[in-house]
Amino acid sequence: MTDQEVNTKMKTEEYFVNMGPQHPAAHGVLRLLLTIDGEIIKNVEPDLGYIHRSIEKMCERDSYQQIVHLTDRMDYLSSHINNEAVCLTVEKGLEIEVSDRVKVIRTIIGELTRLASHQLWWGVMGMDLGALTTYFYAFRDRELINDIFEETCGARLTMNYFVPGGLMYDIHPNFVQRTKEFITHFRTKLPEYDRLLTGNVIFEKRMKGVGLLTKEDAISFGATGPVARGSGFASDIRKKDPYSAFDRVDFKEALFTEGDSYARYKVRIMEMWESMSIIEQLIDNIPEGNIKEPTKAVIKLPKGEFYQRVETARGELGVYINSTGTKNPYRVKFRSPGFSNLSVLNHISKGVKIADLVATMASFDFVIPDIDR
Amino acid sequence: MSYFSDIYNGIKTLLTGMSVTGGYFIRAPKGSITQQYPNNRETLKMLDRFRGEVVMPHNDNNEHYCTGCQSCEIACPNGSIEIVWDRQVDPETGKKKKMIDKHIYHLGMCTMCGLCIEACPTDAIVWAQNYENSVYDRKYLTKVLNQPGSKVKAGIEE
Amino acid sequence: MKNEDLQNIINGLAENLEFSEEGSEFLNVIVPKEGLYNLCNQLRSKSDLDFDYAYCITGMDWGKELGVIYHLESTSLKHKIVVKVMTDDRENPILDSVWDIWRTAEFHELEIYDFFGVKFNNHPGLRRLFLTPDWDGWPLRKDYVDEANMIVK
Amino acid sequence: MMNIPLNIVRTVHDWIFSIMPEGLATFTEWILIAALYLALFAVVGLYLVLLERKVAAWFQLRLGPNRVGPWGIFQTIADALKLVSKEIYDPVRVDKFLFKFAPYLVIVASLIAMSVFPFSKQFQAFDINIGVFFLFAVSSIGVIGVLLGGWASNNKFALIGAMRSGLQTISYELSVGLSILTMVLLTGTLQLSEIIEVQRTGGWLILQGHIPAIIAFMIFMIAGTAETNRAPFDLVEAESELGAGFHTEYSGMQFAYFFLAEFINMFIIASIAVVLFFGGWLSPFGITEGITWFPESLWFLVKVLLIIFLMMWFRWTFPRLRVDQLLTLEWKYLLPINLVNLVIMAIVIWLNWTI
Repeated sequence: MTDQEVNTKMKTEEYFVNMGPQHPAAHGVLRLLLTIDGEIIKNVEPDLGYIHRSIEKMCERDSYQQIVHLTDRMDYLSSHINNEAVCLTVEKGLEIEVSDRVKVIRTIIGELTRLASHQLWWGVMGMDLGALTTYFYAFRDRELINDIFEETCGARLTMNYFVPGGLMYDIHPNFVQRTKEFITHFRTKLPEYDRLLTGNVIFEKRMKGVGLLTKEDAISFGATGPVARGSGFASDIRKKDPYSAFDRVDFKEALFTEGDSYARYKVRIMEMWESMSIIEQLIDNIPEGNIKEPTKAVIKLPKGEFYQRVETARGELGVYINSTGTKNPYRVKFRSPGFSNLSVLNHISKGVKIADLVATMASFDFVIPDIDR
Repeated sequence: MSYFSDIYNGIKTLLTGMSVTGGYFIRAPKGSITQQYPNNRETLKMLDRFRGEVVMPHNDNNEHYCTGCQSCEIACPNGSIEIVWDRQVDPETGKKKKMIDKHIYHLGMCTMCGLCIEACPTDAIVWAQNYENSVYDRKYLTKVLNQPGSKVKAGIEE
Repeated sequence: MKNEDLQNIINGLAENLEFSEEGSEFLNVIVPKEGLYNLCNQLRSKSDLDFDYAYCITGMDWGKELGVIYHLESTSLKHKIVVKVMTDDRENPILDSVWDIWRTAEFHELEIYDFFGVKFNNHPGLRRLFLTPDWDGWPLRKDYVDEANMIVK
Repeated sequence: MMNIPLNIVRTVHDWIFSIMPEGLATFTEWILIAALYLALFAVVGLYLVLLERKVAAWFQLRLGPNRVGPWGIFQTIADALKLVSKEIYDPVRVDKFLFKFAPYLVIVASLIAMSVFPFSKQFQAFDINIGVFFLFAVSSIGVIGVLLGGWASNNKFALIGAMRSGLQTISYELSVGLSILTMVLLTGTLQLSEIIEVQRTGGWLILQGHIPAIIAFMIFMIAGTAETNRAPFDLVEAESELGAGFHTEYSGMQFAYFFLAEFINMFIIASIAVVLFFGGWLSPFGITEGITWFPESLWFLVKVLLIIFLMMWFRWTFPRLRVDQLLTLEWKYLLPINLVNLVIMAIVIWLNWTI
């Protein structure tokens, strides 16, 4: 037989596999239609909508105060930051300047949210790669943040603490002390994360050189957050377009240029260190001031279009509000980070193995309600 | 040569990882972070601001503070609150005034956003720190918050 | 770059452009739908504009017209504009796809097709991304009615 | 049997032979021994599951099962009862015969392997003179069951898992075999009881001061973990990639067979390690040598549990390897090292060194 005959006789057959909507690595109800040749992935086609609640349509019927609580349910791991995004947009429309106290508190709570989100991601990342123990270590530390949130806002996941004009109520008297205790605790635990997973030879081999994304592709695909910063795209809104109190703190933007899963991993680990440093800079002198700027009971935004971007734990969240001057927005669009990041997946996972796809997805840190909205 | 240094580094990092988990294993007896949930019901105390469910506090004379202004009903994003009200003659002043008949709260639809409690001008509804809200039939999730026979405390609306 | 300078440069790129800054923090460029692809291509490729990052693509129903709003940014030159395109045809709205200019448009256009029914020329696989293939109607349009599932306040 | 119950066993033996003709008596004795091993199998399997859950919990800052019985010691028995009472369900388009046959193949293979172990001096069902060879042959039958189960399930995830299993076993059999061979060079016999006798005089093989023996032990542990399809080599199940791998479609007792077989296999690998490297039922430094009433099988059990604990420690610490890295590890690292190790061992024996 010639080589060609062998090739035609040994032809392998591609087949479809439904990964999801119920799959342990999908982190929710993401359905990926995989075209596989053996273990090699030929094509990834996401099918969304399994948790689509049409939040954008619901916003068109709600008042501006009511929109805020819907955003909790988008990216539930950064609900505070989502709330902040809507509040900032509405404040931009009303031309309200919130007090320094509100800005600082929003920043601290936002960074705590980012820490909590990255902790959960770290635990789940280990679990996706088969190291189940990381999950519990991460949750141990995340619970402390959730306790801080619960003490101040009364909820652990769907906070709805920020309202247009400020905060719903003042922080709890214990807030400052507990936050400091948490930072002291976590500064000793984060090196342990590194010892358990980061340096591990199996982990490095699984992550390095997997899921390569170039900087040009990252920009063109609109990838943001740690995904983009792992590829060298300086996309941090906190630096680019500072909101709340980010213009008065000193922090480094986590930026790596390798573009593989390991770079994305390192970006998040570095962001955890930076978040802790931001909180430490602010926590000691929270200025006094109004908790809530007076707004009318029925907020009516002037006619026009308002756009605000914030940096959630997953990337850039944009809120676009088109107002016609009534008490309801005419159109609300949430530019969610997960949706754009998901579009990269097919591009970078052609020709890799199933296990690599799982590792790449873990390094992307998808939250499916954020993609579906 | 990198072949052997790879093996050496590999084994070293694996042992580092094992030392972390091994350390927790040794300290296991007192290191547990989980709660023994139904057993610790007695000691489990929710934080003051915990959003469990909306309740309407009544004082000893079976009086509440709700004037029936419907601010909460308007503020609620999901229609979890319905107020059935009526204009009745106030026995003291003899004037007609708005009084609630039923303050209906659908716990099954509530998203615990807290907007109703923020909106209430008289603090008639507050959060309860109740964390065991499951029932066997969803009809039990629809609650009437004002107690039967209760009336609004005099002088609240001023 | 200031908005006036941007307006001057962009004005030379295509015909029948409308500019406005009313009620918005960005420079708004309204382009007729025939010139959309050409304009976007030049916005992306001209070195003094270099809009390489489409950070938000929004489908829009203005009541009479359907359209798309592109929020564009240049990561190197740090300026932003908003490009709007609209079509009067509500029965069979067709616009040009810009997915080969900004790859992120591929998914965002799928979303817009799914919720507004705007079809995109040259899109590599227009399908219903969120909703089931047999879904009737375009939910985010203002005239969409679904009495069973929509609660109108 | 253990030293004290040994008398009882002899009494039973004599009694059976006194009331029955010889052929029937032998047959009855076989049945009794089989029943005994089955019981042992169930107890070992169930309590290893419990141990795994407890150990995992302690690694993970949890408490582990603690509801059924004191410290949860009846938890796995309750689980087994639940699994027994569940419907044995086979999906519509499976290959019915193979689907039902596969779990038995897996569990029988593990069961046969258990018969040759010398739990103590007299507690050994089948002292064959090619014991190591027999073990080695039998323990790789199990993978056929896994392959059949995955194939017959008519599920793509199960098929991928089963194929990975075949690949993994074929590769790692080599390393297991070669590291065992290294030790056989040192003992000069294939019979398991003889291997232990050698260690009675010379000390445990791993403590005799041969560096190749230590290397062989490390390789055996890695390859043995891979043989049992446990993390970090659990590509066959790989719950974050394949759902549950080859046993995705199984339920009830059929699933329990696969599940128990994993733990029994772990017990077998640990037992081989104990026999070959740690002197089997011999006490450390002969501290209980003179005590006649001391149950020697206790030492065997303690050593086996320690090795099993090591394997659990691996499982709850390391991430999973990718399939090509699994092969790289075997063919580029373990196999060459193993071959060189074998040659060094041969030279060591030839020149009668102790390094």
